[in-house]
Amino acid sequence: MNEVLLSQEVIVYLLSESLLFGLLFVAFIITPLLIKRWNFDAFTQEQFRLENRSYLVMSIVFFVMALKILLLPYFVYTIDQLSDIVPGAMCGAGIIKANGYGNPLLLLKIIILFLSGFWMTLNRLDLEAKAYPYTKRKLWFFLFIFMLLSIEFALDILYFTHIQTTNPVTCCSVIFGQMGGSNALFLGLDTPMLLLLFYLLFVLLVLMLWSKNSLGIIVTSLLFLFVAYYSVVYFYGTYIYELPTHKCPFCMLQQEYYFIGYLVWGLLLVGVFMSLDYAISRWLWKRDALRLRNFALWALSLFVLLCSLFVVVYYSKNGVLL
Amino acid sequence: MIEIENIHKIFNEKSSEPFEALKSITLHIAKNEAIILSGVSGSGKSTLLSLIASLDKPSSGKIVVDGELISKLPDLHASHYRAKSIGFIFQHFNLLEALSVEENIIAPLIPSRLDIITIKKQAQESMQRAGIAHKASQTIRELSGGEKQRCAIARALVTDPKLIICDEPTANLDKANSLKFIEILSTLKALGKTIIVATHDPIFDTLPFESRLIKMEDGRIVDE
Amino acid sequence: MGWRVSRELIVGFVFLGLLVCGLAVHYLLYSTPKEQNIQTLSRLTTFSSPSLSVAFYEPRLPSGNAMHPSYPSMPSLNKRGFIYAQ
Amino acid sequence: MHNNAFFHFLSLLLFKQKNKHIGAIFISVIIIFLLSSVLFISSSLQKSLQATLQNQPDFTISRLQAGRAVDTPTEWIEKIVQIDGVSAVTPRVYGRYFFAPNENSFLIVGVDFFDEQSNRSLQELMETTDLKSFFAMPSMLVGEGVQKFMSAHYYSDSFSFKLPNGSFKKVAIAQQLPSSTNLIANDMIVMPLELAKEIFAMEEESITDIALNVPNDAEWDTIVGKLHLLFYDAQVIDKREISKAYKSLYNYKGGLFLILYLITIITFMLILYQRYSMVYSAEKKEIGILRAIGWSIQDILKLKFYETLVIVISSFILGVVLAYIFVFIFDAPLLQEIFLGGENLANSVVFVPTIEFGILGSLFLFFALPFFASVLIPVWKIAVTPPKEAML
Repeated sequence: MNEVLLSQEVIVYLLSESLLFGLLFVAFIITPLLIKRWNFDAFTQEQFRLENRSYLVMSIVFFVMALKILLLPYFVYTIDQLSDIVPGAMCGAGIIKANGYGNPLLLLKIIILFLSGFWMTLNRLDLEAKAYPYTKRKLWFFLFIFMLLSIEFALDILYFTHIQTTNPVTCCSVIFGQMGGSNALFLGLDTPMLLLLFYLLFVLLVLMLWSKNSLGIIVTSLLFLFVAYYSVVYFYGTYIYELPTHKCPFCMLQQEYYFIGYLVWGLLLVGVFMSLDYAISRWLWKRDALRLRNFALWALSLFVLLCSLFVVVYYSKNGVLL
Repeated sequence: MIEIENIHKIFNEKSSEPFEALKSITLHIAKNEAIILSGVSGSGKSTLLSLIASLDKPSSGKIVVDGELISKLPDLHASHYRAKSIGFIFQHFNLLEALSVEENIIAPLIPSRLDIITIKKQAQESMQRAGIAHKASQTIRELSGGEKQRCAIARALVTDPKLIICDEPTANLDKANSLKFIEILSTLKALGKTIIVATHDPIFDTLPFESRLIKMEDGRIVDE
Repeated sequence: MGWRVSRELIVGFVFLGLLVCGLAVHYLLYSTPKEQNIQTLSRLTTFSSPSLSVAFYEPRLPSGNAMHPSYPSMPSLNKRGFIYAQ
Repeated sequence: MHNNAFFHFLSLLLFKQKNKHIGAIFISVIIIFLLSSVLFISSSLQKSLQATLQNQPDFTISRLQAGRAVDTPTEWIEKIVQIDGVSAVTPRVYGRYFFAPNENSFLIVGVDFFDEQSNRSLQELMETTDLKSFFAMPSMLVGEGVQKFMSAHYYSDSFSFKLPNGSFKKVAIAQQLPSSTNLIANDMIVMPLELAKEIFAMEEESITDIALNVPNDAEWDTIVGKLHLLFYDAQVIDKREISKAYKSLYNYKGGLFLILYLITIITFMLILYQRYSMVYSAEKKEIGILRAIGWSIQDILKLKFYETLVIVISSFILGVVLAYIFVFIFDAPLLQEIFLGGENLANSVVFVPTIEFGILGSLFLFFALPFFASVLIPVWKIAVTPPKEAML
């Protein structure tokens, strides 16, 4: 048996994923009947049973989503732990690239979290309305998410069974380093331009959130997510590591850096998710969830502040920039 | 205030022996009216009450309370309706036995998201009105039948509902307590509440307040 | 009154909190001193091999009596080497 | 706080009906306790071993002949010293001494006590005995397991080693090593280098292996290459290899335990499912009443969710704290046998307190997720109780 599959974290992770998938499967089995027979105007016993069952689907999705939020950092932690077993890896960056399934899996996980967040919003609207107006839509949406979740589950298994402990993987300095002009930034940007873009987009996003422009929020927050990722990896990260050549999104998740990476990436993802959720519920369902917006503003501002703080602290300690 | 149009309620629809508990009931109840539903057990009184309180849903027909159609409401709204507009007094009191009087009385207010101080204040007022305030911290198990009844009344009144529904309220009470109960009902009537009582207790034949007697038999209204 | 029971919950959580605090204090106070001697010894010997029943990276001695009584080709019962990775 | 009243009510229900939950809490605490004891032990042992590695040389080099390690000639030392970037080249002598009657063995480690640093370390270890009498005659320091074994065989203050040529060498037992070092020193005997050579009957010009440091990490691979070029029959052991071996040693073991626990956890889930289906069906009337007085399905779901959360968190904390006390205060009686084994010399280890948040997080997931998953369907069933139940 593969050594990877015997490490504690992988066992716990795969067990959790399988349990959640089992529950989702229960929800999946009852959904087609719900969609087919749903008729809110009917007074039959069957309709009442279906209404109750829709609460089961809701409970399961809610539970799974809450756990998936916990499991995302745990997944990152797991691959980080695996870097001890796999030769050549210093952090999660090498492990996630150990085979072709890693990066799509991580991306899919984030997408699923975002989608299930939107599902919860839709669900709340459905329950609060007078005649369950969105139930069918919400169930179709669930089927779609379930499809993604099945792919995710398959990828999970494929990913962990295909990590070789014999083949060395590359270290983060190779994957993200810019030596000899390799791994250049997108669009040929240089660091000052990237930073300018980062702050400009942040200001733009805040303005969009203030002016409640739904489409603007969606576009800018996605752009911001993209640019912020690069800025953290190629600029702010070097201040976290206090080393100009250390460019890696994973090392900051380790204990040496006080697990600060979980906070950095967490704030970014939460902030972007909240803005997207706010914009979508405003655009599609005509709801103005101010709490959501304020939360998004807080999270994003904290994220930008935290990143900038690393630079400021480094400068005030050493008197130079990297 | 309450308009009931052509209500049917069938139990065990799909089975070989469906049972029609209510057959084409139509009834209009005005605000501040007191209705006494009488009839032998099995005549459909309780079913009618549960439909008005939205505890159950009719098989067909319409119930409108204060302009709102309540015969088919999603759960969240049905619950809001029950919490806000209905004070229900059950035949067996239906209190949470493990909790104290006060704790039982605050129960309907919990989903309302009020803070605990407001809730306690309302519960105190309600207990005083029902005359059970002196037993506030006692567990339900330690109470006598009459005290349980008063606790149930206090719970029904705590949300200040417009409509008080009682299902065989005096079935488990002695004569003295029953008379006291009727006294409380008359003060509630004076406060402007609408009252519906399902009973076959003859004590309700002579009431100190104006009331409308409705007789039910075999799922139909036979006499008004 | 009703608060009394709520207080029980608070007491319960305070109790659990105290347990956790006690644990934290013990952890902070005792984790380093206990380690000291072992560090000194390993500095002295420049040698680090866990003194478990099976010497870890040293070659195992093929000794005659360590055989399974009924299946000579199987590892012996009193060896716990199967638990450790090789 | 908006939900103040809600939590108040939650605590009321929980405490007035605590008997319903005691069974589930009891099983949970036991499972958490066992699991976290095992994980505490393995992570503590691992951490202690990793810590001792800090004092170890970066490389050890020894001679191989026909795949077996043989004595290394001392002339290698001079050659190694000449390589740039290499420091602290020291000869080491160690080996197993087999005590014939019982097939038991001791690990004899020879130490060069004339070295200043090892002299200081020796002083730290020897609190009671004075150094002069230690050097006056052939003496040794013995681990606790060795001490016990020797006194069981009536060697209370000295031991006679049987040399390969048939003669005996009497060595005084100067002192027992502190029992807190048992993890590495239980079967260890520390004695002067020359004495160890004499007992093993090694030639004057040979040693067991050579330890060396390479301060610059980036040079490591080059140095290994150079060593192999210098000596064709050399085996070079890298400190990183040992470190990795230690990690997989207990990780593997924890994994095996976890597979055993998988079976336990499935049983646990079945028990919980049964138990809560029963508990909740007894609550049907109660929930019906709550529904009748205006609680929505979501309110009931929320109530039950938090109820479960309180149970999960409190049993988790209880189990972990109990395990901590068991392992780090009482040094895990019974359980440590499984980890150490008693094949050679009986060992009892002092565990250094170690808390790894990653492991606690794993444990929490491993326990909380099945718990929630198995009560989810019973909770849903009770939450959709029709309010009409109150009328019956």
